[in-house]
Amino acid sequence: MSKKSFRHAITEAIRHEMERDPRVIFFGEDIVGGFGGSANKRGASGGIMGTTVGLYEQFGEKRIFDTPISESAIMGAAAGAALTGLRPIAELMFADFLGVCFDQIFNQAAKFRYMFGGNAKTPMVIRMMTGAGFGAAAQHSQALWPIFTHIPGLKVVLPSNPYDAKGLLIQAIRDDDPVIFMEHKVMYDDMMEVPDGPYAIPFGEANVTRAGDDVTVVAFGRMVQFANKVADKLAGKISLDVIDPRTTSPMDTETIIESVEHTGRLVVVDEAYPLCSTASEVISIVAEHALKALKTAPVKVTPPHTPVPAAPGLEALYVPSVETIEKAVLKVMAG
Amino acid sequence: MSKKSFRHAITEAIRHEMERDPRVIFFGEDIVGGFGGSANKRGASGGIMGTTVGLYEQFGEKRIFDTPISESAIMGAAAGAALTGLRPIAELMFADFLGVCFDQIFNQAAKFRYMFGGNAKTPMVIRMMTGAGFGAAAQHSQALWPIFTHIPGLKVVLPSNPYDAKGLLIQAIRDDDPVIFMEHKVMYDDMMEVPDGPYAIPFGEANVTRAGDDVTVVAFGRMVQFANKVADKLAGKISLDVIDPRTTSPMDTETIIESVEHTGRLVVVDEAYPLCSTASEVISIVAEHALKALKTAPVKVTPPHTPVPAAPGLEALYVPSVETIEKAVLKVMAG
Amino acid sequence: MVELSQTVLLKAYRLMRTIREFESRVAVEFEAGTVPGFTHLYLGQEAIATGVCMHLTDADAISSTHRGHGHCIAKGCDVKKMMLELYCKRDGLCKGKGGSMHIADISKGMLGANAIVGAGAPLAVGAALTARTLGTPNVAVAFGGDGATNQGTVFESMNFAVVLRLPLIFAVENNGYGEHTGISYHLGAKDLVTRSAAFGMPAEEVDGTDFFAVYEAAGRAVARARAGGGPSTVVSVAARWRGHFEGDPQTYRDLAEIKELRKHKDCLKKFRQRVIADGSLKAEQLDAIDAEVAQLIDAAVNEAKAAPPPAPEDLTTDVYVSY
Amino acid sequence: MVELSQTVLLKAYRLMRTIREFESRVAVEFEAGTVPGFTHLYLGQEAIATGVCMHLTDADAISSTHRGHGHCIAKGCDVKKMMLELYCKRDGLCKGKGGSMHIADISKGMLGANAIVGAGAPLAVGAALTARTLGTPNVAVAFGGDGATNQGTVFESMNFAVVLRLPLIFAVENNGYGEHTGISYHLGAKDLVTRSAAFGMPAEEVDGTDFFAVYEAAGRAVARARAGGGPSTVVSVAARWRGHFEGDPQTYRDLAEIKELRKHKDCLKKFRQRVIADGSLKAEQLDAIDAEVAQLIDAAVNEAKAAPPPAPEDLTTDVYVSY
Ligand SMILES: Cc1ncc(C[n+]2csc(CCOP(=O)(O)OP(=O)(O)O)c2C)c(N)n1
Ligand SMILES: Cc1ncc(C[n+]2csc(CCOP(=O)(O)OP(=O)(O)O)c2C)c(N)n1
Ligand SMILES: [Mg+2]
Ligand SMILES: [Mg+2]
Repeated sequence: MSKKSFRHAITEAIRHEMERDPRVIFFGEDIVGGFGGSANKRGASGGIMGTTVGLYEQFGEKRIFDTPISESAIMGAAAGAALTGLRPIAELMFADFLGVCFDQIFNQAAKFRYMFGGNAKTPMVIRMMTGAGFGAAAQHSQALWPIFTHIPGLKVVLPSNPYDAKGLLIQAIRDDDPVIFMEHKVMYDDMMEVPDGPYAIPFGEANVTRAGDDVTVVAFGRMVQFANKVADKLAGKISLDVIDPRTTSPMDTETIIESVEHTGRLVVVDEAYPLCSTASEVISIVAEHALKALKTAPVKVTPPHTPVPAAPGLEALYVPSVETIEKAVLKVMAG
Repeated sequence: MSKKSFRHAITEAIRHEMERDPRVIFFGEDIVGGFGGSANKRGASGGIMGTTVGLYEQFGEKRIFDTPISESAIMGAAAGAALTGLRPIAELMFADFLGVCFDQIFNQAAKFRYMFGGNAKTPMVIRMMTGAGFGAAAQHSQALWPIFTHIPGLKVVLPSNPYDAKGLLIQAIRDDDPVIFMEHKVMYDDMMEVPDGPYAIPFGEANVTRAGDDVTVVAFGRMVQFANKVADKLAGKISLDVIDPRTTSPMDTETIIESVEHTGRLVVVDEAYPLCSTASEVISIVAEHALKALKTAPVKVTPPHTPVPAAPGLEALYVPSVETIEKAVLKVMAG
Repeated sequence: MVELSQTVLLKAYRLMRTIREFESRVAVEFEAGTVPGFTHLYLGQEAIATGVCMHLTDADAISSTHRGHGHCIAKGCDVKKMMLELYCKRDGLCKGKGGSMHIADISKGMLGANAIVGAGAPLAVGAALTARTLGTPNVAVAFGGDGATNQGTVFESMNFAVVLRLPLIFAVENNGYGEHTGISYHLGAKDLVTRSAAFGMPAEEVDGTDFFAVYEAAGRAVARARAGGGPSTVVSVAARWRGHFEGDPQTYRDLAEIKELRKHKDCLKKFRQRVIADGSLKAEQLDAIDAEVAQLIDAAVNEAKAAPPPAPEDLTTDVYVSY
Repeated sequence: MVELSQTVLLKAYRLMRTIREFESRVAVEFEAGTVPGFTHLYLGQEAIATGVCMHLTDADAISSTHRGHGHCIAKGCDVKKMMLELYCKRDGLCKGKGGSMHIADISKGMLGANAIVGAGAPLAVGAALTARTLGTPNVAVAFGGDGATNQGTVFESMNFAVVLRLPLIFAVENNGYGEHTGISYHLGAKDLVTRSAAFGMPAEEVDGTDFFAVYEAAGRAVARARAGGGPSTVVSVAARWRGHFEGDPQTYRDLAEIKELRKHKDCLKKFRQRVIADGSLKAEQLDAIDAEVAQLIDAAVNEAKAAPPPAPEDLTTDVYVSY
């Protein structure tokens, strides 16, 4: 056990599983670096965000390699390899790039098992960076997990801290279904105590990060950190039950419903676009299954229905914040 | 005014607008037919579903033409043409094909206006077939409108009858924003009185297809027909207020909220996958804005979280039906 | 040209005849309304799937297309279970959930018909990657039509396979049309071979109605791949005897063309003439196969018609391994 | 070789110098932390955008890439408004909502930098389609990198443009790398010209650090397109002087390479030497431009730093024309 960054937690998860299972391979664009470069040094970079440093040296280019900029081929290669016995990890550098390869994910990998009558499995993980906060603007800052969550056949993971990142990624690699693993780009430097050995965190089990009685706050990914801050800030005045579902598919609806039955109030915090979203899904679940428990109308804290702006000032307004979450909490208390 | 099929209504809308505005062009795969064929007869087919018969003969190949099987190029060509002064209609034969061209739709066309600070417009329509009912299985039967609805910058239209199809498609072509126009494949033969001349139905204005007092039923696209049947069947016993939003983005939340405030009960019927869906969105809107009005928990009638099965028997169970809608209505009345 | 053994020749004929009979019967049954869904027949292209797949074992993988029945049969899928699947019955290859456009049998290395044009190529890249990773001598074949070659996924797969030197064969079937559109329109390049070769791999074109031509070219490509020589493309030129899908009136086509095809471009006729002429097989041997296959298909259809559909609870199973 | 007028030569030099100065200053300011977001500089490739865009009018359109500042400048975008946009200020070309990776000016025919690799090509197809439809003599240019040529969208666009005989030029910039990956690895083909030509269009390769070579090749391609001769590809070979983005430590690269580039592959140096040597321009003329440009960029940066950011209410405007 030692303090590790989110980045390092990711690397360790991949390393453990590649050590454990020779069928695990890993490929994507620039995850190794130096293929074809003038320094003639494969392994030169270890990923745009440094999440894969050292893996090439350990596992060699049969098991970890770079690819051309051809995301459909990458995702299809992962799906085809998974169908035929490997357990690939494929990197889609930014979630925003799903548009050039979505078919291989949602019509192929996600549907094989069903279309083939259960006579196939597709154990693969697609890692990708998500989220706003770096001023990377409309095509490099999106959340997009509602789109993956919408698709039957996919599992969707949103870690909110280094400990969860490691345990959930190990579970993702061991899982027999296609898993979308989404890493918030602003969190890579987050530090936390993380065990040195491998451990798996099961999917569909929410983490209650703050226990409380007055308001249920369901928050996703990076938003869990903000929700926790609000809980700490309001402690003594208003008591928040902060729920981090950790996976949006499967979603731990039970924990959410139980909490709302206890608190009677709900705030949902999500960085994704607001319409047909994970935030809407949570509110809908609660309305269907715990309507009578709701003392006041639930409140959604999400960005507006707009693309992500480039200007840092606008971006800061765009993403939910401690302030907007606190306001929502006060509103459901008052309402 | 005369009885016209949904198919014919679509053709007329395109014809009117191509007559009215020389900047309207139309292209896609096999919408004309016969390009390169041994019959040497361009205009031979008029589309896989016959929605474009006669248009080639009238407008010629500068304004309507077939393309290679290259959906990214098709959608990008439409977006680029729209940016530079045309008003293209592009056909994506089946909504299910969005996976090979989604980037051009969601990252390009949808975002230009915002990314370019309002100094651009992208007036284009993407027509596509949707829905189950033909035994076309998992990759040719999907609804997918929640995905488009999720994306800021797109407008999404789901006509439920021939009259609306014509008026909404005319509006779509005249509209200055990118519009996703989704035609349910089972409805092409539906007949209805449709005016001969052009008329536009504004977006974001729901149609109340049955007025009632006991239960609000919000239904999308083809599901409106089923909801109407249930309303007629229960008439005299339970009075349904059936709402057809007609566009899911923008969504006429006002009409929905007013109705629920009147009835106190809500059933949402949608053919799309259930998670992060239009059905969840409607329930979420009502829970946020009319919680106190709800006498009983709202009920969602959607397919299960599974791909669309091939077997006709399973497909019939998969899609919401008059029976499952009726059951939901009885449930909210009892609950 | 290599001499082929009687066993090989008889197998080739049986496969082609089985595809012919299977598809001809599906055409009849589809028109009679007994087969649900959409279906695209392989009639006229039998020699291609056969000539390619006869080089493969169950450990080799193929990815297929919307026009996949022929690939299934050639790859060794059980014909009765295939028919059950076309009828969407519970005991079909995919429990009736896949149907004609998703028929698959992973145990036979058949990774599925595919209703998305061009989607099979990346999947075959993946299967070839499995072979490379595990160090097996296996290869993968990506079947695809002339129309599909204009899909970005196919181009990406070609470059990708060359870069990684994967044991992969692009088996392109040029049947002259993608739906209602002829190749003389949809292809900007001089031809498919030149364009494929420009991606950096060997490519050749053969008569796709001549089993021997396909067999030999595919043999070269498969041998090269197994030997670590990387990917190649084999373009087989044939023609579609039917409409794009069953029910297509083919208004875009000169229908006299099809009569000519059946007369002069019938792979079975050509095969029969040649093997009888050169004395490698006797007419009676072929006739016997014809009779057996006819019976097999008839039995398959009868069984499929009588078989039970999936149970209602099957609707929600097989989405995930666990959830 | 055509003689170029003084006006043309001076314009070319000014554009290249403006790009050089703009990007060099952005590098400095980025390191100082005053520029927000990600940014990718065009240093080393100035002659390419310039050589191509000097054949274009405002009515012609270009689509660009993540490395788009050079294209903007060459296409005539206002440099001060560009700098304001890089600083994400309210009066920037895109009101500060686009930033470096989405900078655009439709009125100048600049259809936007683009943060999705390969996404610009289909958009240029669209602009060329507009020209064809309206019967104007306009052309479109799709700028794109060597890495981008492996993206399916680019291949699709090439075939599409040939099929429709569109007035389109694929201006491929081979700077040797896609991010951390060299072209000797990512390209399976012999070279980019062969592969592009195989799509059915004229293609040629030129030295992208030689303005004259680019200018002439692009001139042929543009003239062909305007005359109805359809699309073509011009591959310009240059090299990236900086990391992929600012802040990239370039561990994958021999950094001595860059020194060599600056010495021997500097398009400005080469241009200056040549025009002075052959007597077409005088050193003082060029020096004067250098001074003016330096002043312009300095003023642009100062203005940009001082300018107001977008207002909070700008967050939700410009999503739709109407909603
Ligand atoms: C991505 C995608 N685009 C379009 C279609 C519709 N479609 C189905 S088959 C087909 C033609 C395919 O032509 P080709 O590859 O030549 O195969 P063939 O039908 O001739 O066997 C088309 C356009 C599809 N299924 N998927
Ligand atoms: C679809 C997509 N894939 C990957 C990326 C990440 N990415 C940004 S630039 C780049 C390299 C592009 O290389 P090239 O086309 O040669 O352009 P250059 O950077 O050399 O100008 C990559 C992989 C992206 N932005 N979009
Ligand atoms: Mg074909
Ligand atoms: Mg490059």
